Amino acid sequence: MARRDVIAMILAGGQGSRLGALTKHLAKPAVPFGGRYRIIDFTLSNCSNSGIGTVGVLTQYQPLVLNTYIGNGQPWDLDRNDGGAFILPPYQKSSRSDWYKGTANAIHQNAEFIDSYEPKNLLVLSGDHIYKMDYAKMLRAHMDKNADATIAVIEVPWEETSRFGIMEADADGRIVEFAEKPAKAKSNLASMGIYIFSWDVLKAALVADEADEKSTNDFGKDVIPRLLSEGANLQSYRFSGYWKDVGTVESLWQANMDILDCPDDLNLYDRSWRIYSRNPVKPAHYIAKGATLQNSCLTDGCIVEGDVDHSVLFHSVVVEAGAIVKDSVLMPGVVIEAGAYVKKAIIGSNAVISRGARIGYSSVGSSPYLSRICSDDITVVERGVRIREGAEVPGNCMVEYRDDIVGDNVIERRTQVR
Amino acid sequence: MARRDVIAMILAGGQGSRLGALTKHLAKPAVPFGGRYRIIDFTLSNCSNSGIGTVGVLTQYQPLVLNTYIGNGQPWDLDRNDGGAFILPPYQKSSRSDWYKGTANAIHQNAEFIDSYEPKNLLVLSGDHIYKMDYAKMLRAHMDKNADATIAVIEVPWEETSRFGIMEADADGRIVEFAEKPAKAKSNLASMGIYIFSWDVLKAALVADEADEKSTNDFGKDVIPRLLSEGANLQSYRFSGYWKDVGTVESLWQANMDILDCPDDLNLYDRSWRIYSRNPVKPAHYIAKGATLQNSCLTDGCIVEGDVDHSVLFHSVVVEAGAIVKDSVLMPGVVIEAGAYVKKAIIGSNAVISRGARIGYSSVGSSPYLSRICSDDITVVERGVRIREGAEVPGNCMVEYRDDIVGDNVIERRTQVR
Amino acid sequence: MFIDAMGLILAENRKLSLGELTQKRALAALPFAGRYRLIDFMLSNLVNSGISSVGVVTFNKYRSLMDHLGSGKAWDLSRKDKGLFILPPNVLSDSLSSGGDIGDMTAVLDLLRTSHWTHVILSGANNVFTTTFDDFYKKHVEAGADISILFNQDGPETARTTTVLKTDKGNWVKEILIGPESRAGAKYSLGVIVLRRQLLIELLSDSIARGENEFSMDQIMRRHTHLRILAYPFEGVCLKIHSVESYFSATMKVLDKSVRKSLFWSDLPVYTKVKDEAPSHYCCGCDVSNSMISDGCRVYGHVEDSMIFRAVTIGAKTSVKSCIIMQDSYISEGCELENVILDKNCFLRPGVKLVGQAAYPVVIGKGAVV
Amino acid sequence: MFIDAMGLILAENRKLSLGELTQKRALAALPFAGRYRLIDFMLSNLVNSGISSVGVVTFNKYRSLMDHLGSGKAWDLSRKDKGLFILPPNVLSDSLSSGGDIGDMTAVLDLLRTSHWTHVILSGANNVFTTTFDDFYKKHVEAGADISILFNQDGPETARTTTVLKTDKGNWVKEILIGPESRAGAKYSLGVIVLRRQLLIELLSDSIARGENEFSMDQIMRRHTHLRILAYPFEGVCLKIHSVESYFSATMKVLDKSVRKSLFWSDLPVYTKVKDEAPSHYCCGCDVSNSMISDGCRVYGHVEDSMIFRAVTIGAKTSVKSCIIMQDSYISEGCELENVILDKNCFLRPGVKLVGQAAYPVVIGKGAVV
Repeated sequence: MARRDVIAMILAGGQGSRLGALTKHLAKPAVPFGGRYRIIDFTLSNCSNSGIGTVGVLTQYQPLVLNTYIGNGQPWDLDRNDGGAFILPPYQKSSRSDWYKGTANAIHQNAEFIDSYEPKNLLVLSGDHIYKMDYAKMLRAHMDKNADATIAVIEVPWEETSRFGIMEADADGRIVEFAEKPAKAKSNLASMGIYIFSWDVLKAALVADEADEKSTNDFGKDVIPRLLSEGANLQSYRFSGYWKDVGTVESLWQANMDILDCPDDLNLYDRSWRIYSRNPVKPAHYIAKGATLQNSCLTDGCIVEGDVDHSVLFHSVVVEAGAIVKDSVLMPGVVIEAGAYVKKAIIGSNAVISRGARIGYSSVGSSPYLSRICSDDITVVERGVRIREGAEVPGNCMVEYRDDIVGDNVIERRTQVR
Repeated sequence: MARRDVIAMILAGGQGSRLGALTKHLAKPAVPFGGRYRIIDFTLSNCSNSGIGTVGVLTQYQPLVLNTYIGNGQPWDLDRNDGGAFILPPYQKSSRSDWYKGTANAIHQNAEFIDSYEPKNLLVLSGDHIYKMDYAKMLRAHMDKNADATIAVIEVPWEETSRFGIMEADADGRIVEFAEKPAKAKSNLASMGIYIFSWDVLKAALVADEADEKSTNDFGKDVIPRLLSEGANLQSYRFSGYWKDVGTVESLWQANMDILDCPDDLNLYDRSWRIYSRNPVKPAHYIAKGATLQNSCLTDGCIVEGDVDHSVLFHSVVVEAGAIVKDSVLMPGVVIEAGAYVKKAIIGSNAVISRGARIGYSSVGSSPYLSRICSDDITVVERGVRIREGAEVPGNCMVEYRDDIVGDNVIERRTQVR
Repeated sequence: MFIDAMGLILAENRKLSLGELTQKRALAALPFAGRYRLIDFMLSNLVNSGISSVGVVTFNKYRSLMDHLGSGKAWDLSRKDKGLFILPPNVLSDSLSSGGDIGDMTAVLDLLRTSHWTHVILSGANNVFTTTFDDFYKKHVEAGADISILFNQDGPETARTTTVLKTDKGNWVKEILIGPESRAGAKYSLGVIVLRRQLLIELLSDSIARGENEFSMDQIMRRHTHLRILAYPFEGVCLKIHSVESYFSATMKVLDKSVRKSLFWSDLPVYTKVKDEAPSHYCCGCDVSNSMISDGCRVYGHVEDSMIFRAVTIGAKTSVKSCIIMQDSYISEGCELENVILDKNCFLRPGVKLVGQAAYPVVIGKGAVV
Repeated sequence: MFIDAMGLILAENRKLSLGELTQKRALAALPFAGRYRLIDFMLSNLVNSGISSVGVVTFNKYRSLMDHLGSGKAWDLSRKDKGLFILPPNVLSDSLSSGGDIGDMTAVLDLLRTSHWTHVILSGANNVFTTTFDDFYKKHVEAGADISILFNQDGPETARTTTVLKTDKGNWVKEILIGPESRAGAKYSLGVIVLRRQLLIELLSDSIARGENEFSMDQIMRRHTHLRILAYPFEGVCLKIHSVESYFSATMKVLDKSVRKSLFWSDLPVYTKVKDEAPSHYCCGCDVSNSMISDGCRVYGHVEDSMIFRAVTIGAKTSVKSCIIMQDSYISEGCELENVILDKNCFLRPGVKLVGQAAYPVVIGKGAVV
């Protein structure tokens, strides 16, 4: 792909508050996922594999981890001389300084950056979706149809249409109507939040959008309806395959479990479309005598002496002898001590579950950590806490460290997170 | 040097308002300097040549140019796997969001970033000095003396001491007194704004400094006096050689002219201590028949048909036949049209001086563009403006584009800047 | 627009010798136009066409190329799984013997077989021009040709190694002639072809099976007469380098405004290795006319109609006229040079006089002290 | 702390052969411990000591090394002017002949002469240990030795190629013995030395002048008896690889907790090339015990006391016991393997049975289909 055909901008600014403690210290796209990835790896790898060499990552909330993670872009082959990966936070201009408002405002504030690459088209992506997609094909469709904007759509079950932006398209795929989270949908084609705009068209639309005081400066709510009402050529691009927004605890857990089923349309072993990531160099994992492992994913540096069933283990996880881990996600460096029991949980990095503690032991039970963010009996433990010996945490808990945990019977103390 | 010995933080946040139009669109460290560099190249190259592999650049004002310029750090050999060059703007934390206040606050806000590299020492640098210095030697001195902080100092003329932070040191180099811009100095050793701190010591001092409501959170004004009053082991490190703060129009012009004298202690031809930079790939420059060149610097892509004397030409500058350029700095892409006359001027990128125009033709004259920022008959032209045919601009002018230039008899219009 | 192709550059050409200039370096590594090497132009053309995977085929002079190309970073070809592949001879496991030409071809075949691109753009490195292959590629695909080949009608002075294409009116190639006598209105191949990767694999395998040890697409195409070969005209400026004389005259042509413009001032950058030299310094008393001068030079003397590479010193009271002075050379005071090609890193003592003719320039080898 | 030294790694060792395992690859490129190659350990030791410039000396099997090392990025040695230098044989301009050993040495000399480091840390690549050279270097400088050499007292079983140091009480070397019979309390050289760059240049030049064609520091040190040679003890775990048997037993030792800890879980990372494999998948019905398994594997069967490299498939109802299975190998259903070394990219058909002995493991060469 020639350099000026398209550059990509990834919206990674959301606070991800529906992930609770998991996004307390990092932006949602930086949340670990699937054993050796972070969520944004999928979008970045899609860009790289699609031949897109310039990628801006728009972020303003807790960008530190994301910033150091993306670094020079090398793991995704995005360490380019003319282009590459850029973290784009808000900044002070000579006249004013603003944090990003809506998604469209974030792009607008970076118009000068985009202009400096003189792209014909702009690909706008979300940083918190799990999927594999060839954007080059979508761009080809966009150009073949001479579109002003092309929106990727996916069929969703009719009963879920009210959760999405729904497109109605004519026989040629041209979008004739758009409804954001409609009560009664006319179509079951949902926007995936993946847009290709002709940059000139978008730039003009953003200027108009900024001038509109009533606008919330959002692509789905404001910019797309505006273009549609102006009669712009908006095309839909049908995608079929695995695609998941991992914005909630439940969807994040479910997407991790999906990995264990090795779905054909999210094949991580396919060498022609690798999902890249940046990982510390650790030795091969070690499985001790007496350990059992069933239907689980492991990565480098793990040490397993206990029983692991239907779980995803990130690098450097330790499961001691006699510990039992089921239906869980253990992020990097988690230690499950001897005799502990962990079920249907997402355990944050470097957390320690002490001897004999039980996490998610039951779907009912009382706990000060019960949380509305958690559902379906999933329990979340914040990174870097040590759970007390013998502590019991039922399902649907969000175990978060507070400054005052004196006398707490679940959290013992904070561990060091690197 | 081992990775954890030291990491560097470059303070590049200043608005550089004393450079007027030159910093309207970019941060001061990104201002072009010396024919093929930007100001920050000297500090970045010093880091790289000193063996320092992790460099944070603290910036919040117009970081776009700086951000794309530094990119993956490759030109300075700072595209490292574990470390490298990072642009560090302010960001939103989960509880609060602040722009940087003083220099010390900028470091404080990035303590987590620094901690993630676990450095023993922190090198704090300024992004707007022109000099060549081996920080490894300074670090060695710092460690040999078991110092809490080491401050690089340089002898300045006694009559200029009131412009600097002045150190008084004992016979062993230990600092016994510090005075910020003293009316009557006890020493002529000025702080160069280059500090090595033991990171543990600095971290504690920053916490105390943040707690102090009266503090301006500045290294020179607050942190160093605090450490001194607490009896910390502060050492001075003597530097001798070329060193210039290019914070004003006059000093920037002078430093460019200094380059033409090829000073021994700022030898740009020394291959053992190269000053690196990122430059577009342009062909060799072309000197036409009939051109004259005297005591001048040229870089790639220039085309000279006229007369150039004692001037610094950046890449892709065009001097047409019959044009005369004297004692001037022409930034990238400047065009001096036939018959134009330019003297003692700094012309911003892509500006065009039309036929017959005269810039700096006289040290007296009236002009709406006369500016207090300019002195010593130096004239500055903002990047990307086209000066009218035959226009006359006397010395000490700052020719800046305003939105309303109808009827202006100096600026014709804006050109495109890439 | 979307070129589904990889590039393959033949860095050496045994039919062409530039004497001392190519004795220790591949033809593709020959310095040209102040700061480039010949291969920079073809590499940039490929990269500017959106191609991200390029193999460079060498025989035995690969050191100079490896030094220049490195990891391919300067051309943005330093990639994880694709990027730049330098294909030096296959030295077999326990012996240093053989290697040789069939070795070269098998390395090329390995690369071709493990690639996933549909097409290959195959080229030499001795023609200098700046373009993208978008239209060429598009026309090839649309016309349904087996092979398409770039040509122009600007013939070189000597005909020995020239490939001439005889075509019908639709530019379909009917005959391929090598070094013919009659050349009125001839279509000269620029040695750049596009074809399906699979077809190239077949043609190469066939050549290997026949025991051929040379990589000559001309020969291959002449044998396979059933192939539909399309000639595609190249309209821009193209400098052809096949001898010391043509190298010298091509360099002098670069000083011409229209040639400079066509090669360097289009929208397409010509990439090359960055050297981080300081700006060039024109000292008091220097006198320069109609010359191109690269970074890092110090000029005290007189330079006229010349091409000066990086980090060259031209001493005071020295006259350099119609010369090519390569990187890192030092010319002392009081020298007189005319029609000279000075290779890299030469040192001329004070007062040296060297005068050649335009058709027979004096060539001084790399590192010489005169 | 501040090590003013460059590294030099001898990637091949003609005295050591591991049969088929090193037939087409340099000893330094031998896969080890699941995801590494031998050279990774020494490279990481140098990099972790703060050294930013390393030359790797090869004779003729440089392809495998070049593929693995690339631009040196994985070890953060991809630098502009320094970084990683692979020194393949100097193939001379117009002939493929010779090159050979003296060629190697001249390439090394060129590198040494253009470097600016005061010292050189010179090493082989057949010993596996994790350390920094800070103390070793410091002691060398403080003691004012001409050469310092690392040793331990853990002797290899076979003595043929072993270098034994006879020292005085101050650890000053009095005699260097190669493969002696009597070895009680012997100090075995680990083949890692530090010396001034200038001294190395002198010693090498001297060897070349004598027409020697081998790079043997042992020999050189024995000749120059006036040199003050200091022996410095290495205290940590060191695995020595000099035969197929010792390679096999060293691998089995890695499964031991204390060895794993010493090699991999200190503060010092062991760097290697990143492959971007997916996580390993342990399927229902698998059964794994006392084994190390790398990324990208799919395990359906039984694995015991084994070392499994990246992207290996272990089929259902297959038993793998005390084996080394290298990258990309596929073991079908119902196989039985014991004491086997399977090189890269092998394919085992269903039901294959291969059984060796610990002292005589079965070795299946790269890419075999069994």
